Amino acid sequence: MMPELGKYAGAVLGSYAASIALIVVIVGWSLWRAAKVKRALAEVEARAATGTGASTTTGAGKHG
Amino acid sequence: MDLRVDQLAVARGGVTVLEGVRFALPAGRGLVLRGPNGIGKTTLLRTVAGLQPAVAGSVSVAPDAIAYAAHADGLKATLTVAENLRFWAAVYGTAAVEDALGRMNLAELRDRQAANLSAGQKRRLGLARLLVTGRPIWVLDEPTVSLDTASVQLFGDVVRGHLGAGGSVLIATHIDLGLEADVLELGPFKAIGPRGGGAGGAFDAAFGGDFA
Amino acid sequence: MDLRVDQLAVARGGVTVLEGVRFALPAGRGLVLRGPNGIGKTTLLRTVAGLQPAVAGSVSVAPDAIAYAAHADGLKATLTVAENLRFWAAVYGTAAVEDALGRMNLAELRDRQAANLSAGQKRRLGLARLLVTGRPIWVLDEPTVSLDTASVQLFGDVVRGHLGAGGSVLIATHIDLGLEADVLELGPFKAIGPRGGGAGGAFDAAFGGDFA
Amino acid sequence: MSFWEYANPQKFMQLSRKVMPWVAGASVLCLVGGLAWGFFGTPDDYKQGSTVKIIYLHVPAAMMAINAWVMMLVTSLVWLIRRHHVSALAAKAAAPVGLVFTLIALATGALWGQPMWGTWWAWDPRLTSFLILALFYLGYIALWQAVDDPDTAADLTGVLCIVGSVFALLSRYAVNFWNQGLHQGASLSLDKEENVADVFWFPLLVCIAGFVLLFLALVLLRTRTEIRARRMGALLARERMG
Amino acid sequence: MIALLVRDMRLAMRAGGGFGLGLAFFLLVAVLVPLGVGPNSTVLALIAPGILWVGALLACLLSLDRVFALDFEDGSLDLLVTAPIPLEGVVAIKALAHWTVTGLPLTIVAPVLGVLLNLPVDGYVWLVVSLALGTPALSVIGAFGAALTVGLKRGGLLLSLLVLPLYVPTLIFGAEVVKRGAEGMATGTPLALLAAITAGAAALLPFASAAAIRINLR
Amino acid sequence: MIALLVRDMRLAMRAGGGFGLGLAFFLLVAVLVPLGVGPNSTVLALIAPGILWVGALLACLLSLDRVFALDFEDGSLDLLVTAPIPLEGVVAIKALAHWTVTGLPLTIVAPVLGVLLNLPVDGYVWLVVSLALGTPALSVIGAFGAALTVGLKRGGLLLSLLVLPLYVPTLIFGAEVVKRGAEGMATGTPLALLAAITAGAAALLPFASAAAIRINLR
Ligand code: HEM
Ligand SMILES: Nc1ncnc2c1ncn2[C@@H]1O[C@H](COP(=O)(O)OP(=O)(O)OP(=O)(O)O)[C@@H](O)[C@H]1O
Ligand SMILES: Nc1ncnc2c1ncn2[C@@H]1O[C@H](COP(=O)(O)OP(=O)(O)OP(=O)(O)O)[C@@H](O)[C@H]1O
Ligand SMILES: [Mg+2]
Ligand SMILES: [Mg+2]
Repeated sequence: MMPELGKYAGAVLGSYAASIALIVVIVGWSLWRAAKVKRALAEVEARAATGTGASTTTGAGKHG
Repeated sequence: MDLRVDQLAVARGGVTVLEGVRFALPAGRGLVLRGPNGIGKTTLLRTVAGLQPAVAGSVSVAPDAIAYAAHADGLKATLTVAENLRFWAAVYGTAAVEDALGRMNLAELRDRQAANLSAGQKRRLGLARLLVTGRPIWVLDEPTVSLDTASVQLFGDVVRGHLGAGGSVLIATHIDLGLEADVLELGPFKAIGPRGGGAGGAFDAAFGGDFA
Repeated sequence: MDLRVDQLAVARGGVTVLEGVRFALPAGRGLVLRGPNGIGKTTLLRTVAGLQPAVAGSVSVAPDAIAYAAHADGLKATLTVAENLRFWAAVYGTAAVEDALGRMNLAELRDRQAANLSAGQKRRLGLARLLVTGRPIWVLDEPTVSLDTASVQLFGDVVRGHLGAGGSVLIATHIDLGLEADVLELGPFKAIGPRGGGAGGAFDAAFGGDFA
Repeated sequence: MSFWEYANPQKFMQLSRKVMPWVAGASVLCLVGGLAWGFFGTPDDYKQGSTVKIIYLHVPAAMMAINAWVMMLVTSLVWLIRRHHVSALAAKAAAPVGLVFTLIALATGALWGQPMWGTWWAWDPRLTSFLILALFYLGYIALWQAVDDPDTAADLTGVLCIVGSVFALLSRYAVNFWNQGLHQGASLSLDKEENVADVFWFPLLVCIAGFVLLFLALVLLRTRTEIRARRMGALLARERMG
Repeated sequence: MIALLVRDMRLAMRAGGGFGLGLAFFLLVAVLVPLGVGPNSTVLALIAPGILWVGALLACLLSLDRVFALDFEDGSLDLLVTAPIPLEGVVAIKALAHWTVTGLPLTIVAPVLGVLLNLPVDGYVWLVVSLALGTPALSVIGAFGAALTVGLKRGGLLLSLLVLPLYVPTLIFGAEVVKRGAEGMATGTPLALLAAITAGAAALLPFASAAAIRINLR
Repeated sequence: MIALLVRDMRLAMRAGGGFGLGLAFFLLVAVLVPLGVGPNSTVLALIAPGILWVGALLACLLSLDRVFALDFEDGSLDLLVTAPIPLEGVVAIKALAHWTVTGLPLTIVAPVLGVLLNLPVDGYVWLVVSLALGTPALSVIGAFGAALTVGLKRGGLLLSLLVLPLYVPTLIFGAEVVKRGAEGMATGTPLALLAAITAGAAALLPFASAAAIRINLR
């Protein structure tokens, strides 16, 4: 199954490993931030809708 | 806990600006310094706070008793209000941050970066620092600059609270704070220089006399 | 030469702080803006001076009519008093340096470096800049900070002179300058936001509504 | 019904919600299929041996690194001219993706260079200009991060992107002038004669499609996030205002 | 406008920020590199053109954050924007002032540093010519970077990061002129390209810089 | 004291002035030098140790004026002097904070830049070791220079001029370690001297710096 890579195995496998790792990082980070921001926004929208405003919140530093 | 200033002469830029200043500030009392722009209030306060040496005379005060607040607030623009205060609280080894925020009406702004405050809000934060020092003698240079009437009132209350708790305060200001404090006019202490009969400085002692 | 502000909304840090502000300032008149710290005086004045765009409403004024003086004086510490003023005189193409020095009581300090001025002297120099602009409408943000009573008086005279010569002046201040000027309280114009029935900004036009 | 309608955040959110899963699915298919085909299903090159398999990562990543910058240039222009918020946010969303592609190209290139040229790094023009491109990406991202006000940030980064593009082109030219280099010339052209052999060519095409789709999916996802963050920032500011 | 030029130059003299700092830094690089690299004169001669140009470039970069930041901090920039001179003019003048206190003195002292680095005799003329032609571009591009970052909290870092890649073409052509000159080869092409970059940057970038300042101030 | 360290590092992060600036500048030098000098890898390998050390040194130098100047300008330094912590401690902590945001990251990324400059394989370990041992000295000496010039009008220029000669021994021994290491020679002597400089500077200079600050403030 595994192809014979010969003396270049290190370079080839290294390339695939490095690239896949970088792709996983950017995809994972994007998904994580998407989920985080979506949740935080839902919270803020809910609060805005029920009209509990400034006085109850100290969580101003949360976004971003 | 007294602050006692005797025959003090102070200089800025090598020029003696005030001389013969004397006053005593016992615990629980306030003293307001008055005088026109440029008479030397800032110079005097810096000397009292130990930031510059006196030309003549003496300042006697217990070590580590003075908290000094200058024209500049020493705020870090990128730290939040609470972080700025927490730093000073840690330096002075106190834990009065929440109390200070509450008393200077900064609780709502606690997570705002100092850069995003209005001029008056910055000044309130600068003054809140005094409360976290836990020091008995406050030396304040025009503390109410940029403050609105309500904030001046607020600050007046804070100072009264401090006096009531046995602290004392030395203030240079151009406006009326509504405090029951003694007033010292600095006009009469304006330096007249050795030629006019006033005190000379170290310079005169070493270099004085006629050079033919 | 009139300044006319209509239904103006101004924002700082992306938040609308004042809205629906309207006033007119005819030649020869003064208008004092009042309001507590943080209401948005500085923001309003910057908008009027053209330094930031309005969220809504309009500021109508002849081009190049406004001279703006902010919290910061724009002084160069290493230039002398006279050099600082001469620079601005050259920029505005006027030659009123001597006159300005005289009227702001700076003649004696003319060759002193700005770094060596006291707080109040610096402020006087900052205000002297207004006199060399030759502009008819002055927009001033807390001009009397750090000034002693005599200097406040002096400045009041200068403003009265400017009004008498057909100029006009818009001032945000917490203290009383002794001018016969109209007063505009900014409290009622505090922004309530679109939810409270106030005006939205460009943001609401683009991002308002529901996101699935 | 104009194209610009999708520049409205709400419209964009609705559309992107429907489109995104399909794009993401297709990109996974193409990437996994193309890379597997390339890795397991192609022979070694007579000259380069098994290292030729690196081409399936290196070339698509290098292409997309450049294309991402071009896309940012276009969206920045749209923002500066027509002031559509989505456009600016899409540029912001694309930059880190472009940077990652640049890093992939650099890393695979370095790993490839060791067996082929006997060195990890050589100051070859193409390599050098990629390093400079990475610096452009870093600067662009850092500028977005440094500015608090979102509209100001969008304006400033837009200006930077335009000026930067001009200088990036100039640098490319200058670097060529400076050193002739070791790197392969372009071998992917429409002229089939010059292309690599078909065995390498077809899986490579699938991989390129995979990278393009991955880029699109990531930009859609990240733009949605940016729009949400922007709305949340405004709501919070309003709360604070009372 | 002339008043602005005079003021900026006077400030630079008094504060030592421009004039001295740039020169000192340039000298510093020229002294440190032989100390670090070792005294081998063939190696030094080889790298002299490049090091001198890199030194000049760093010296420019260093003094950049003063172009607008000081005026921003003390409020002068607000006042300048509302003054009756076009902001594009202000930017151009400030870039000119920056060049006069940085690029120009650098160009003048460069031959002296060439001696320190064993630059071949034929290189001196080309060193001066290339710096004279190239450093104005450094100032103009730098002013653009400074305009982008004025008032930003990460000013210092960002500025280097933004400006560095923009400097690459100038550096390459500049160093190439000196290298070719030192080896007695023709320098026409890189010199023409250097001049073209300077001319193009000086003509167009002030508009971008003025736009950036307006955006930053609001 | 810990509060001060935390604050200084937080400020450096938020303001990007420290962390990023140093690294960006170091990277910048490593990219620019080959662009100026030319792509010849033998020449680059020869000069790599020297250039890397000079780059590290310049990156340190660059961020020095922030050590005390920012605190001086906004009045914090006055307040720190009147606070109940010894000024010597403040100085030492500030040097430590400077090293943590400048010297330490520099040391960590140095090998990557070594690749760009074709540093011979044997040199990498010695590059990291010499930087780890030597950069603390750069921070402590730099803090002394910053203390001498705080509040002076020509601060920036003076600082470079004062600090540069003080840096010379560190630079020479540091670069020597890497050069010998890269050529497979013994590195004991320069390494010991480097360590001695760091230890001596860290033990004694804070006292001199604190005295300088007291003098400058009055
Ligand atoms: C860090 C090092 C490298 C970088 C940054 C780099 C960058 C690039 C770029 C920008 C392309 C053009 C992609 C396109 O637009 O079509 C490319 C293509 C290519 N590179 Fe590299 N490269 C590097 C090292 C290498 C090495 C060491 C090799 C092999 C010896 C190599 C082999 C190729 C091949 C075969 C192509 C396809 C040629 C083409 O179709 O254009 N690269 N590389
Ligand atoms: N280098 C110098 N040479 C001569 N006089 C100087 C020098 N530096 C400052 N001065 C003067 O010293 C005096 C004292 O200044 P100081 O700041 O103490 O005044 P102040 O009473 O605090 O004034 P203000 O109310 O305006 O703050 C001022 O008149 C100032 O002009
Ligand atoms: N980034 C930000 N986000 C939210 N609010 C902000 C931001 N930056 C500033 N503000 C607020 O904007 C308001 C307007 O400030 P401004 O400086 O205009 O007040 P001001 O009326 O001039 O006050 P002062 O009398 O204290 O000078 C303040 O309440 C300030 O806290
Ligand atoms: Mg004073
Ligand atoms: Mg204000």
